[in-house]
Amino acid sequence: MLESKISRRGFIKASATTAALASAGTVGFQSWTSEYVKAGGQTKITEIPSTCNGCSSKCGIIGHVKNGRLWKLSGHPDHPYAKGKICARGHGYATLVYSKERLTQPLKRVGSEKFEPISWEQAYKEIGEKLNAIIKKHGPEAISLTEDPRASGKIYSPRFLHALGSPNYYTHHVVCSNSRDAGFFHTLGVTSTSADISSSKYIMFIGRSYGDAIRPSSVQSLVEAKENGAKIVMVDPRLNNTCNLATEWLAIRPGMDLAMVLAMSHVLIRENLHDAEFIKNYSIGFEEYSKELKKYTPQWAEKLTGISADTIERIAIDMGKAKPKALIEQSWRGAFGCNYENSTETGRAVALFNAMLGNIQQKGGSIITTKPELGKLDPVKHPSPKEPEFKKAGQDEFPLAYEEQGVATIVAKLAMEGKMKAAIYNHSNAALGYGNPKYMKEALSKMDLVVTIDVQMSETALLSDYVLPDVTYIERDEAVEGLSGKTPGLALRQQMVEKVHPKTKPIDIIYTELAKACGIGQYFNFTLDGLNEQMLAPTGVSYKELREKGVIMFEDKAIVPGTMPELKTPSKKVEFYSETFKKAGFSPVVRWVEPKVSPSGESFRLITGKQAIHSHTQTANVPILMQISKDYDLERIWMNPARAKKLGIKDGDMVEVKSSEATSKVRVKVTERIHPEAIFVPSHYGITSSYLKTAKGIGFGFMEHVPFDFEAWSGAGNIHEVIVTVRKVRS
Amino acid sequence: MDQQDEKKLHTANLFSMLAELYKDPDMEFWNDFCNNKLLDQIKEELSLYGETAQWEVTDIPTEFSSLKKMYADSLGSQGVAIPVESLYKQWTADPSCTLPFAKSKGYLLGDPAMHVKFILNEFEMEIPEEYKSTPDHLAVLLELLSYFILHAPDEFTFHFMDDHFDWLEEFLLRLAETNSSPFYYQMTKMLERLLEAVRKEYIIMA
Amino acid sequence: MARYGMMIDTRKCVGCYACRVSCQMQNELPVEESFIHFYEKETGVFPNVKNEIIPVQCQHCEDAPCVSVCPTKATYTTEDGIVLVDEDKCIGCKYCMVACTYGARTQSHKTGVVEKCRFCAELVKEGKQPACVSTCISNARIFGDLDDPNSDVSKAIVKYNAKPLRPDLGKSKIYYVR
Amino acid sequence: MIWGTIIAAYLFLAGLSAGAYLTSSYVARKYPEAKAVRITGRIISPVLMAIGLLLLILDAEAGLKHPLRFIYLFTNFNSVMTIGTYFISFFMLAAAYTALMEILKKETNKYVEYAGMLFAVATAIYTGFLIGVVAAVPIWNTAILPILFVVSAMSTGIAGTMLVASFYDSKAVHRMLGVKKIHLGLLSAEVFLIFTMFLVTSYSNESAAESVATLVSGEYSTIFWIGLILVGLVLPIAVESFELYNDKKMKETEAGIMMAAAGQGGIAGTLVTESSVLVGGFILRFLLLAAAVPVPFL
Repeated sequence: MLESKISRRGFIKASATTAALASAGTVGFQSWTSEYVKAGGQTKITEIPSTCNGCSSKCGIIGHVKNGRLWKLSGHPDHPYAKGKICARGHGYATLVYSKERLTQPLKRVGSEKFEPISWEQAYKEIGEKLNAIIKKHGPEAISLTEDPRASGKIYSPRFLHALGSPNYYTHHVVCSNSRDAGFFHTLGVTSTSADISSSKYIMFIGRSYGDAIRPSSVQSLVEAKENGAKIVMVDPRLNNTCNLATEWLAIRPGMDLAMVLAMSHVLIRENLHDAEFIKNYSIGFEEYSKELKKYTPQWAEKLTGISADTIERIAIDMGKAKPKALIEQSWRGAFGCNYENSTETGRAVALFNAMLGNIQQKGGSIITTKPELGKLDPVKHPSPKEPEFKKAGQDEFPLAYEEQGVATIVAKLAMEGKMKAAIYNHSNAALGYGNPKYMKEALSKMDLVVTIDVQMSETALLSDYVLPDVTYIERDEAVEGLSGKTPGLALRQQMVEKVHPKTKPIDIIYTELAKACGIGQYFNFTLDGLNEQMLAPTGVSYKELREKGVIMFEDKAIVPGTMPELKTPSKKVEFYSETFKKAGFSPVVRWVEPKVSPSGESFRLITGKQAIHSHTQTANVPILMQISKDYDLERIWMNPARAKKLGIKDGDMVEVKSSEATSKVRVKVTERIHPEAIFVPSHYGITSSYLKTAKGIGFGFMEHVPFDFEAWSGAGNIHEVIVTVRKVRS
Repeated sequence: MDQQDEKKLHTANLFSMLAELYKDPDMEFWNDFCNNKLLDQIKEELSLYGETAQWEVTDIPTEFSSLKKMYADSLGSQGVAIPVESLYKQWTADPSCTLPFAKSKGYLLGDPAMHVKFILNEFEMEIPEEYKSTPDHLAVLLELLSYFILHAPDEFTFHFMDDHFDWLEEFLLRLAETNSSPFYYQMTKMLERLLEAVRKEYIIMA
Repeated sequence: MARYGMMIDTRKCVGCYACRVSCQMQNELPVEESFIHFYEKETGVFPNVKNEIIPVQCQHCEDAPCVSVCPTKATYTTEDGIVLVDEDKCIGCKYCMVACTYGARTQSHKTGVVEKCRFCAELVKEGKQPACVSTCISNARIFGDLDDPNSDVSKAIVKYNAKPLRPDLGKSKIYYVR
Repeated sequence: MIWGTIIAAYLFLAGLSAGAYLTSSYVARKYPEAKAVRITGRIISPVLMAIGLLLLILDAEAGLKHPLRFIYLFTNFNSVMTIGTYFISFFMLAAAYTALMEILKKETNKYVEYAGMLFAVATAIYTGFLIGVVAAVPIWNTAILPILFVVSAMSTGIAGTMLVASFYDSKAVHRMLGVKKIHLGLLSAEVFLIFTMFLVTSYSNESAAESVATLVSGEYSTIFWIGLILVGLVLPIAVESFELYNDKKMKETEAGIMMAAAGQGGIAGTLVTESSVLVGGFILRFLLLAAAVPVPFL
């Protein structure tokens, strides 16, 4: 008789009746499949409203779920960004849920790019111990946390950090909109306005392209404006895809946007087309600014921008005449989110130009948005951790940077100096996207503890000591999200399917459990549902109702055009003259600032931008999206034919792009659509993590060429201050 | 006990031992594995199937750490070939599904997994939590097969073999890509041959 | 009987590829195969440049060369004017691909059958819009009955003076605003 | 290239097969003593057609997976391919019958042979019309193309038959001056047709001009000039002209007449010319498929 020496570890558990049931058998796969498919018609499909995570817009989506699996996605008709539509990314990103290239269990690094699976308990214990050891030795100011914020993260991440006693909470804005935010915040009291595009008559975009960084409603509003006969001017060194909808393209020299806005402001005053009434009632310091503007004539700007003085004059005058239904769109990264040394000042000049048009809070103008009033956790039952005793690192160096967002790359700089000892990265590929990857890698290696929370093995995760697997957005509930806009509203991300990988966890749970391991569990004595109930309390909307609808808009609380709110600037007015800037050591009025570097006759400025099918680098590994890049060679750099000819480069040739930081090989798209001084490279490629098999090896990473740097005003990444040379090489 | 039943016992035992090989190796497993204990037993049982199940392993790990590494490089979640059926088959046959990957290979919890879930439900069986997203993992499939050989009607067992092991060829192609040890490739090659031999016997029985 | 057609306003197309992706999903295509192809037409010299993005798919020609050359009658025109492929009849000879003016046909790697845009016939039957139309971010696509002068598509074609890509080459049923 | 090498080979083999059939019928009447040539033509004709058909089937992937679908090939009378399918079927039947009779050493029914000749011509024309009716590709869409294909079919047919036959009976091959003259005429006509077609189409159409440009000066110019014009046409024209000239000269001397009667010219010349004609015939079809530039629609 057979007697196995091997101890049986069989893990299938049979119930008492299994043997009996098994002896009767059941249906095989083929007949099961046909039954399954046939029955599919009658199977109940649950529709769960939620929000997309394909990009930072978080459009409303509806997940259709069948037999416990995700089945279909559609746009949420009520969501103000989606308006019932989903873009290519939104469809494609859902692939992530069932992807095999996900993080499935907590990992501990045991060598260079080598990891060992560990239990959550071990991960929590070790991370907690290390954090506490660092706090003991270096103080809580040596700990930082950075994220690309989502609804839950916005609440849990800073709370966790504050509970540890550290103020060092950062967001991705350092390579997004830090400059614009600083410029706007100190001028209008908000980091951004919202453009009332569809009602506007004259719209100028500076580097921003609705068609390349899509939010369905934005594109629709621009189409609407065009149908209504609005003038749409696109200021961009490259003819971006939105130019189809534009009436005019101004092919500006990269980095010179400030000169153009200053000259247009000059013309506005010269022609007496500024809104004197608005300026008188709602602003301070206009005199000083207008004095400064005197020297910025269109002729002066023509030399810098390459745009004729006539054109600048014509547009400024036309915009002045169309006011207040005329505006410069505020943009995000665009051309002045974090691009040049003069970007903060460009942001300020744009905000001020809009103010001069008197378009603030006007139909067809710039809207200071409103947000729903959300509740907070009960301070008695769930006391908040006390405010950290220290200032956020980077605040001394960059006092103008918007405090809530901070300057995330300061973490790397301080790590290099040995002052920052721990960094937690949540939903953030900082090592590839925030600063020069070589610099970031070295900086991360200098810290005692790096923890990454993500769904994929990103480049940052690869450099981390611990990698904690998040669930995807399809598999999690999140905190209630307040939608700000002309009409305030609420949106909710909800779990559509049970989590695929049992050992993944949503961040609310990760923080709650990690907090316990760190000895600060008392600050997380609530559940996500409990938090949401309390957040919703003042809105009059029940959690149940929000769960059913996914999106609720407060139409009755919509902004009434024409009423100017009290601004959150020190003077409570628009600040043409800023004491804050003066205190920080900068000119109190906007002045022309040269970009840091400029190309010679031989070299180029490397500029970047988005493509409609990708979102940063997070969608690069999605096969259905990356295939489009492959089919249309979208990873190529753009070069003007005049320059290409001189270099002996033809369309499709392989070239070497060389900067002070790196050398890359890539193919060229020779096109009239780009300024001769610039090379354009899309910012979605150059994935190096071998865990991301679809994405790896396609194109090059823009940031590899960007020297690690801070813009003096806002600390932003100066991502366009890059000079490269290009030469043809064999492929 | 008749001859056929005894052979079934051996075969079932063989599959359950093979199932062990596809699980993430732990210390307990290593104790059974080291000094060729497990492989010798498998070899012994394989003699039942004569030449069809002939088999050669060239690179038997002698250290627990090297076995662990081999597993991670070959079958682990970052290995060249994850032994999960859904990854090698079209995700779903349902034409109404409009997800971007509905007809693609390479995604978890596809129709094969749903079928295994269905079988587990029908038979009131349970598998460990960590296999929840992969009920069609080779280790689970082999254990189920082992169980069915002993407890289910032959026809059903035969169909189960037919339905859930037809992806091994593609799996082997992936395994062949490994730069690491050929150990798992050789094991799986043998498994494939063995399955074919067992399948043939079932055809005769039916 | 309706005579289905479409209008694509290229001036509104920003090349977001949403139509391609939703088409692939609706038609269960593998990622490498697509019924919608994008062409860029750049004209002028910097800085006076215009770039047109033109999505092209089967134009559902009334006198379709693919229908006449198909030796097996696998390609046929429905009563509603939609050109379809009966995949049970297609031998994959690719004569239709050779004959198509618009390069709108692709051969399935898996089955060898030649496929192309089907105006989402099954959705249209249910009174819905083809996937590319309903998904279009900028509403650049309008679909409907060309024979009905009151349909959105007919009205839009008149309003924008939309024209087929090559009216001289045959009666195709996708009209473009350029 | 939607239709590539396989279809080029199919078009080539179909023409070659038809040409070989016609050659053998001609030889049977004109040179009854040249049995080897007749038999060769009749045997290779169905064999080559069969290979061509196999290639066609191989290229039709969906049909290959579901062979029954090939029955539908006979259904659309608007399609040149359907009509061609009938032509080829009838031609195949006649050619196979003729070959069988030849093998069985039986008398061929002359009506069947006439039908075979008719469908051989039809098959050769069909290969031209198949791509000639494609309006989307202007270089194809001309009346000259079917004529060119027929001429090339005859010329490759002669070449193929002679080449194979020369292994069995090199004398007979040399004696058939009539065939040589026809062949020379066909080759010269081919050169004329190719350049006429290029001129006519490229003057009237931009896409066709682009096609012509890729052939004469672009991507395919090397293979066009060296492969098709030099090797496929000029070389055989030169060699055949030389042979015919020699022949004439020989007949003027006594020794020459004797030599010619003995057929001692050797087979080297035949091997070279006929092989190069075959190479040229295939290249012609390949190039025409490769250089297809569709009409612009943007």
